Amino acid sequence: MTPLAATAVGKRYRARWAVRDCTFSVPEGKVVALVGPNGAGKSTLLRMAAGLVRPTTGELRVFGTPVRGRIHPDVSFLAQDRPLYGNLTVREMARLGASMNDRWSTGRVEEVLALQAGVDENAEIRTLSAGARTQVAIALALGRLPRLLLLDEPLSDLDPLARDETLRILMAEVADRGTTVVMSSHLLTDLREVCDHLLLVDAGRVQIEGDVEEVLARHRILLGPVTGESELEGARVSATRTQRQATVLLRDAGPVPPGWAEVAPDLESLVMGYLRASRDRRKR
Amino acid sequence: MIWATLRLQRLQLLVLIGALVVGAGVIVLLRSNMLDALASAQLTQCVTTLDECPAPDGAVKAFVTEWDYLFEAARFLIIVLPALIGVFLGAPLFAAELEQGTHVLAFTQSVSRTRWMFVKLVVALVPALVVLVLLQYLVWWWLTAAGVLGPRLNGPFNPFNFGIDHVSPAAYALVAFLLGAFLGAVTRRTLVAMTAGLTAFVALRVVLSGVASRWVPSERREAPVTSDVNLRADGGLELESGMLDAAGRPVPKGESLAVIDACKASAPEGPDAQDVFTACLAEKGSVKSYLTVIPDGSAWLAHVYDAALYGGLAVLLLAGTVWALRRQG
Amino acid sequence: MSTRSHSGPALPVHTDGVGKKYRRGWALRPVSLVIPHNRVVALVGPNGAGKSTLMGLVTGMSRPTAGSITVFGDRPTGRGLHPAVSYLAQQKPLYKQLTVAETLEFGARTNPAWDQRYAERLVEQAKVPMNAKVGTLSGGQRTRVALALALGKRPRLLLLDEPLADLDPLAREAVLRALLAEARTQGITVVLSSHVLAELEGVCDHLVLLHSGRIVLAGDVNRLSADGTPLGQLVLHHMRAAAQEEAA
Amino acid sequence: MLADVIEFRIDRHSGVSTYMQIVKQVKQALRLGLLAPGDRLPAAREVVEATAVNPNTVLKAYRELEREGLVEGRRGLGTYVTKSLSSEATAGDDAPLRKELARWMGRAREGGLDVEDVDALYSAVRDEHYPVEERP
Repeated sequence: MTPLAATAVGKRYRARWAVRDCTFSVPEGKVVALVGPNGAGKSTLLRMAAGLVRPTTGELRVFGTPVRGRIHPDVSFLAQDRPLYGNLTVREMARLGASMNDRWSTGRVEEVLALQAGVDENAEIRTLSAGARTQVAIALALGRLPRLLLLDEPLSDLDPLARDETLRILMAEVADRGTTVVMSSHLLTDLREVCDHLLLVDAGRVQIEGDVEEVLARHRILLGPVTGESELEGARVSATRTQRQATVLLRDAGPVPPGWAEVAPDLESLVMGYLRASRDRRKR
Repeated sequence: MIWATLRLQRLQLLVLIGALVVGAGVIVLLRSNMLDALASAQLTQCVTTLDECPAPDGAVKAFVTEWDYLFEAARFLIIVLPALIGVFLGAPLFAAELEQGTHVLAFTQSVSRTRWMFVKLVVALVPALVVLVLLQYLVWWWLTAAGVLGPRLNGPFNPFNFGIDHVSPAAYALVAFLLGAFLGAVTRRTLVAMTAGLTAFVALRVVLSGVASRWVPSERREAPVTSDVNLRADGGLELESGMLDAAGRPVPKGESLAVIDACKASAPEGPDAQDVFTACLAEKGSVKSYLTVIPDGSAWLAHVYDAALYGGLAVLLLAGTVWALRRQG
Repeated sequence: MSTRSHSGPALPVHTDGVGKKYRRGWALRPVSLVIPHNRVVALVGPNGAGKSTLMGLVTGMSRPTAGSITVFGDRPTGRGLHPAVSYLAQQKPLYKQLTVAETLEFGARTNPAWDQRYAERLVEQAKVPMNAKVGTLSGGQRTRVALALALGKRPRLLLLDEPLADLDPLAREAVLRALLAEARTQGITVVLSSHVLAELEGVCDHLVLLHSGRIVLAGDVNRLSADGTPLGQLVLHHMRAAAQEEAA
Repeated sequence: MLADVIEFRIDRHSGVSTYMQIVKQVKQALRLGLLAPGDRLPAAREVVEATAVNPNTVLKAYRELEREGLVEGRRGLGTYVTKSLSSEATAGDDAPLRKELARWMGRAREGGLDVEDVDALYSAVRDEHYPVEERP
């Protein structure tokens, strides 16, 4: 059963479309990187999948069930502003999670909290740093024993150690329980090792979707003289130029013309290429 | 879910319990002090009726001067409690969650939105209502002990007495609470919901005051103008009074005033002045005087209608709150 | 190096056993630290390591419990920022209802030394419209305006607390590039705190790594990673070691 | 413990995909005789704990190795090495070719060459003897 599938999903806020005609499906057991510039519609997509926002058009399905105004029992959602009750202690917050869920593993929450060095279970939530709040929120999300984990910018306010810790916890979750993870992030370097599926959105639309290795294999970065750019075959995604040299990101590139060097892109340079393209489109 | 809500409402619950303990203690103490004061001023028998009061001159007046403001304070407490429940329990109930975004946390757990909402409403409202009703009972118990020396003298239809009796305070509290909750769910701002809720509730109370008694059947008391029976409301609610002509039709007010003036002017001075006056009235067509009144025994019915009116409003507000919360994302 | 700095102009930051203690304990243990001229300094460490405390001591917003600190030879006072220092807090506080031009005007009126043309140029470079309200700008644009405001007073030391935290990768790149260009051409020392180590690579040439109020690592980046270890890996390694040491 | 036979080191800056790095490191260990038939490769969960990489990537690398006939996945037990790539020429610290190379390195170091010099020399000579076009 596909953990998450969207068919022609759109969301309009007054005059502006936050998400438009998005169609994609997330394969089971994958770790999906949801990337795109600020305002691309990543959060809206995740909130729609969590049943918090109703699509204006189209439909989202979670494990085959259409999402209609409430979260699917097998889904956990980490919201970007990490909503927690400030006047509760971490321990009480965990108890609250247990009290609000039919299926809940106190053991799992304890286990995750124990792995997080910076979180004191007796501290009140409001005294915690932003990073520690995120860690508590992740522990609570895992307490629901989800089969699909939706994470909105899970790494953004974590320090490097906590980021490493958190990614380990998430990857262990994938290894142990086969959980599907969809996470939005701006930290492309951290996504590289953990994500095997890419969902790149811009201006509310899906730009590329697919297995990371396959997507990377379809793209090439070519470096060569500015004057020879017309010789390149393939779909040009974006290019940066100095006075003499051009660096071009191509999809489905043809043979490399003489005088050009070919580099295989990594996730970061690929995404950056697409983001640049979107920025240029918007300017025009 | 229940634990969660109880934990999140802990402060409010503690304040309610504190208010109950303090309020109850004060009232019990005041009542016993009052009984002592009545006894020492030989006023104990005057509580049921002032007509056969053995107390020395001025004792009643002294007692009333000393205790009146305390009675007023007690009535005031029961009158404003519903508004306080609305402002401090109802308004922040959803507004604070929406303001801080914690509703997202609740909406992404396995409890349904509707269940979450109802549990929150019930956990916040029921203890508040219990405290209100207990305090209301204690105040009633105290004021009843003062009898006609206290505010009971004015009868159950006095707006302040009416507001603290029977199911009315509970009905007002229900509406104030749901009004706050609804406005909170709509505006998503605690402060706005508190102030708007309070304003709307006060306006509602003013506009709806006395509406319920219109539906309670009234009775007409009549007496010939010549008899010396004095028509009295006797604690009931006086709706209308005036003169009737020989056919039993009410004499229009203006006409009746003119007749009274004319008869007063023509009546001679002397011991039979009253007889001459009434005879003059009868002669000029005002045969009987009448009084339309809702008897004080029907006050309970007025309270039931009042509660039904506010109950209907509460249902509407509840539906509105459900709608507003389902809309939130 | 240190001999030359003693004879040359006063160092941007020089601390002599400076420390800060709160009731809970040392937020920054007594430390001697030098930040040389014309460097882009990465200030890294986990949450609560003492980064903000150190910045607070440099700006004079908090007073040291022990030791002394000098900023360009002067002791920071509680009365205000050193005229040669600019500080940009993490939240990038700006008035949302002001336009960009009004924001710069605000800068001109609140700073004794103000280079209006320079500030305007920085805003123009960022392609931020002058008459737009700050509240309507994107995160990246807002950061550029905040940066223009910070640079408009022509500081010689610029302190930036997590300036990139809420930006998308493109905006991060643009902000860093602009920052670096100004630091190089204007001869400004920049102290940059960040959790994102990867992006500091190739940008910072000096590193200060804090952990639990202690300096774990400080110095020239080229010297610290002489064997070619990437900065991010180096920092993570030392952080992990410090965390393990603390746990043990 | 069998899992301690090999530990993967993921270089985040190499530009080589994670799964290729794992494949290469296993092969290298097989060549050098560090892994022998019957050894169990670490479970995906163990690799995740050590390196924080995606477990799917580890499994993908193992599948690739299985496809090449080097390892075998046994349901519920783990992945086991089935074939050795080591020969007398490569395995062990006292393999003759290795000894010869070690002597050469020693001389290079004495001669004042740094790592980059050695790498450049090595790859130049390697490409001479194993032309790029002929490699699989």
